[in-house]
Amino acid sequence: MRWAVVVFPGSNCDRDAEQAIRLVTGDPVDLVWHDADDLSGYDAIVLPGGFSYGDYLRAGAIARFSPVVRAVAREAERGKPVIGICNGFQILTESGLLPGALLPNRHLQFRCEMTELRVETNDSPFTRLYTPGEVIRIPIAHGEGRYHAEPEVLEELRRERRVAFRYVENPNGSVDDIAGILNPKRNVLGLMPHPERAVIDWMGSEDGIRIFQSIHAHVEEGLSHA
Amino acid sequence: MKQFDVEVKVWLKPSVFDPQGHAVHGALVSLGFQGAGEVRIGKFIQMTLAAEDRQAAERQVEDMCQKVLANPVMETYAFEIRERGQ
Amino acid sequence: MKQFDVEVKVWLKPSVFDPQGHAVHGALVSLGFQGAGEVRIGKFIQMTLAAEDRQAAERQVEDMCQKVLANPVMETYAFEIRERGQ
Amino acid sequence: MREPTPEEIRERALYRNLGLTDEEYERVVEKLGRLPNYVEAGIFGVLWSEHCSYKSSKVHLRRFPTTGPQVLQGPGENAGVVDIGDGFAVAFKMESHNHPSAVEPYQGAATGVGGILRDIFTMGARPIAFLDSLRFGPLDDVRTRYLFAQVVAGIGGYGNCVGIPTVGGEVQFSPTYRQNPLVNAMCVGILRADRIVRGEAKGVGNPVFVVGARTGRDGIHGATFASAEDPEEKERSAVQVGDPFLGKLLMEACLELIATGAVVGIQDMGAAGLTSSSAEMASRAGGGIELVLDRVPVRETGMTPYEMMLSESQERMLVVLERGKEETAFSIFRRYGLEVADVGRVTDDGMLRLRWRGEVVAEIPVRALVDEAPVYERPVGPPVSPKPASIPDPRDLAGAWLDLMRHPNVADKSWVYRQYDTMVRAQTVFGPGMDAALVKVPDLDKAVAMATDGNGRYVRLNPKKGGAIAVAEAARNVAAVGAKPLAITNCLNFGNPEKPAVMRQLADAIDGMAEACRALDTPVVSGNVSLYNESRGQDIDPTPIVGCVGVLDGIVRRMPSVPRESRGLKLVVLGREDDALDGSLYAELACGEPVGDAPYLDLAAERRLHDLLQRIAAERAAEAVHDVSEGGLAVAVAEMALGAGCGAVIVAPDGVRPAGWLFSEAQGRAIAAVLPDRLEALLDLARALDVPARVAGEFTGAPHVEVSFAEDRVRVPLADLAEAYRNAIPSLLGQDAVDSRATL
Ligand SMILES: Nc1ncnc2c1ncn2[C@@H]1O[C@H](COP(=O)(O)OP(=O)(O)O)[C@@H](O)[C@H]1O
Ligand SMILES: [Mg+2]
Repeated sequence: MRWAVVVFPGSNCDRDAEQAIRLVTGDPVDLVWHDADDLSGYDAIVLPGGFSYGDYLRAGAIARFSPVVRAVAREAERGKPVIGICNGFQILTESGLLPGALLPNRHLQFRCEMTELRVETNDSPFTRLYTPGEVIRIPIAHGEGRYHAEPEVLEELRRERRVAFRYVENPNGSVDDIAGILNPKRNVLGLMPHPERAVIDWMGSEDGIRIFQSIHAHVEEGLSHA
Repeated sequence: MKQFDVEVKVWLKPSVFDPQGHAVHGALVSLGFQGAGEVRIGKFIQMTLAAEDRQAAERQVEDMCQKVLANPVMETYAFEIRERGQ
Repeated sequence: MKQFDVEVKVWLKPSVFDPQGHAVHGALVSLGFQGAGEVRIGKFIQMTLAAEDRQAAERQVEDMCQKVLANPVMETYAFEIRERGQ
Repeated sequence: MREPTPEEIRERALYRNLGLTDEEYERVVEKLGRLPNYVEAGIFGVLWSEHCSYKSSKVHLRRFPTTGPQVLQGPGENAGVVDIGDGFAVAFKMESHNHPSAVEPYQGAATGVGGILRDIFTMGARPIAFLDSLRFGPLDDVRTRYLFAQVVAGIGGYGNCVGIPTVGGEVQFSPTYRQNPLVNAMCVGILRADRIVRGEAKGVGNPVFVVGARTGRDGIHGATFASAEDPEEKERSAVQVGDPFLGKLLMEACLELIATGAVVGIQDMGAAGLTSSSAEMASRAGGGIELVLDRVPVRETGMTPYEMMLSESQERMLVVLERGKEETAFSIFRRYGLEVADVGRVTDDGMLRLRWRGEVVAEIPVRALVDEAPVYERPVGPPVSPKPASIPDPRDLAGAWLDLMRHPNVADKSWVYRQYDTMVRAQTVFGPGMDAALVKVPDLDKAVAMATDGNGRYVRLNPKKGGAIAVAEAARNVAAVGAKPLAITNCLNFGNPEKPAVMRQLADAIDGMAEACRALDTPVVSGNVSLYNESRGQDIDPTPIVGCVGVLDGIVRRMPSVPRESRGLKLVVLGREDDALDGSLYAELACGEPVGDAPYLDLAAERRLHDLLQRIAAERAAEAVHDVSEGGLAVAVAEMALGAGCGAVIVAPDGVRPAGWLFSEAQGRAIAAVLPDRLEALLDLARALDVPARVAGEFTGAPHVEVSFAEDRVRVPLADLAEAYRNAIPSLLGQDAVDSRATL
């Protein structure tokens, strides 16, 4: 399989994601510039962390107009796994591929620290190698990570078990402790914490590995069935 | 083409918690401004715009707000347009 | 005590560079809003205020702007005050 | 508005407003052989300023050792470069942004970070880390809390956005910095040892480009034009605003361009913008440069040559390209959406020549501007000899211990660094919280270690020893994580150099630092001087800050400051056992002001300790090592115990004064936590390297830390230590009135 890591002007975890994927899966990874309008050659797409367009106005507000976001939407529609990490999650909500919005942290500060997450579902291409209820350690680094959605949307997320991860201790005021959510087809995941920063012992946690392994297993299975 | 001065205000919907407003309210009260009630903080955007006429300008600004300047999931907006030299 | 609705606009002094406005301008133009000129982004603050009378309210808001709402090193401000129910 | 004529400048002494003294002005006239016009006088004014010319410190800086087999580039370039083996090198430098941060703390700190970042990537190095060294007044003051919160937010605001982790630094609080906070930022980058790029305008006829942000009127000194009646003056602001987004694009584009080999020379437009970048680049190449100012992209209308030359608008670079490679550069800059303008040529006539509207508006020999800038041997006052002090014992040892733990200099700094992205780039092995930071070199089993240190109290009490301690402590922190200290950068923050007493502090501190650099084999490869840190005639305590960089070969050899599994580990004191309280924080708290000499220092013993610490790491002879610094052994042990979440018992040697043994800040010491079955190995190493080592105690399961003396015992619950240490800074900051402006 082949991965695309999309690079927006101001992305800064693009190479981190690339390194992590290579390390964990050994798969080929391309860094794809934001003006690309065709991602059909890729099996999985990563929107990495960073400050696209400086996060000016609102995080992700400008990036979502990049040509590549239309291409991402197309591949998502076709069922390919798309994961938005941190700024990538913000771009996914701004562009409507995921519901809700990410607002400035309740305490108004940027926060970078290790957090504990509860895996809420393993019914997704991203979480199949975790056990539901399992607590994992993945760091966060964001200033605008407070997930917000209207009550009907939240109700739907809960009903359809589309909350993928919850914070054990809420670091930013997210509604319902939400750290990551899935789209209705479960092939688009947005999450604020950074799994690419938890893939080797000296990083202090290796719990992010299984996200990339899960995607890899999911895609390879699909490819061998096809 | 006519020149317009545009002012856009964007603020959070009432249902969305505004921690900035909350913090500023606390600050004001602790500084002795006892009368300060709820504070909400939004954005104030100034822009110049060249457009055919007032109607075209309004249409464009409306469009900008919908697409870029505000996020309807959590925000509302209002704007004023003034023609230059009038 | 009377109740007032206060709206404060705070913006960067003209000589101060506004990277945010600059980036938003670029985005607007690339989205096809060719007529958009300089964009400046400031703050818009809404507040309720209880004060003796209009004059007291004005004095207090002026004071708030100086102390908390604006940063006089880089910003200027303007405000409007409306009495409730009028 | 009309610019003054050359004659008016002379007759009305307008050059004084431009920063030139009467003598300096006469010297300009002599060098030019005529009267300078307004632009020329302005250019001399900024380039001959203390900030750009180092005219007061230069004669003293020459005493720093700057060479060694590891040094690939010493002082004089945008940053120093040191070999770390396997074909790689690190570029690093520290810079102050004290005055801008005092005026507008968020932007002052942010632009400081942006500026030092550009100094690193212009060397062709990819930035891998920031460190920040901060000084403020006590936090009981609302303005100080505002400055502190905003500076931290500004550092994070810039660093987080450009995607370089902030992995270390320090913050200290003392009344001496109340009116004059210090904000020193350090950046470290990595490059191939054979690919160093220099800031030289070489190759006659090569084109010169301005890249990045447009030039505005930001930061122009010229109080000259400012008439008080001018209504626009109110709307003017000297504050420069950073644009980290643009800074990030500029970094990526420049690194990409440098990799093509098209760049002849490149320099950031820092202080004095276009003026210093063009003159310094021409000077390094021994040639000249000609600029056509009409082609400089401007942000505002009606800008004059004077304004363009002196503007300090951020995020701009001056680039000299090899002729014929223009298209390569343009296509890279276009892709990043960056503006680029061809503004001139490299010449061979040794002149800085500016054209505007078809006329030559300035023509100055580059040598006169840079190489022949004034150098002052300012009067140096008599040496001060430290006064012996009598320092009282505390009534309650446990209480004194807790007071130190909650002193903001000692207390947990995570309130600060959790606002920094410490892990972006995914190479951070040790972030803040350890003795030194460790950042991995991508694709190699190697990491760069870095730490900053400096203590104004020590330098005030004994400038020479204090200066040496700054170097020793920074290098010790690097050695404590197992790395080999290689070289240092520094920022010399001092008061008014026109006062002989201040010059004495500067001269002596430099001597002390130089001596330590020699003893520890860590030459100075870059640095920065910030003078006139004074307010209402009151100078700050002399505060040299040292940033040390080292290398660790083999990630498995990394030595943490806190063990993972602590129960049963032995605690070994490495280095001299001391009970003198000279210069200690305890003494300052007990006496109300810094007293006595600076703490004990023996550079030869220090060197042996550093060697030992590296050996301990290499042979895994300990599970953790923590250096002893402010607050003494008591604080060091408590920090390890808190980090491990585990109590400890310690026995002091016979015959020591308890408060002295607990709180002495004697240098050259560390505590090791050792597995019982590795104890002999560790003691053997210490013996072999002639470092005193004593097994002083162990981690226990008990919920307290206990120290026993011959006739006394002190026991403090872990919970109390934790409360004092962890809540001190957050509780002082709280939800503050003016703080909340930081949130707007
Ligand atoms: N301003 C800061 N920025 C980043 N890290 C900091 C800052 N201040 C302190 N730290 C980190 O906190 C830890 C403790 O700092 P300090 O008390 O100065 O350590 P030491 O006494 O060992 O030199 C170090 O790891 C340091 O890097
Ligand atoms: Mg330190």
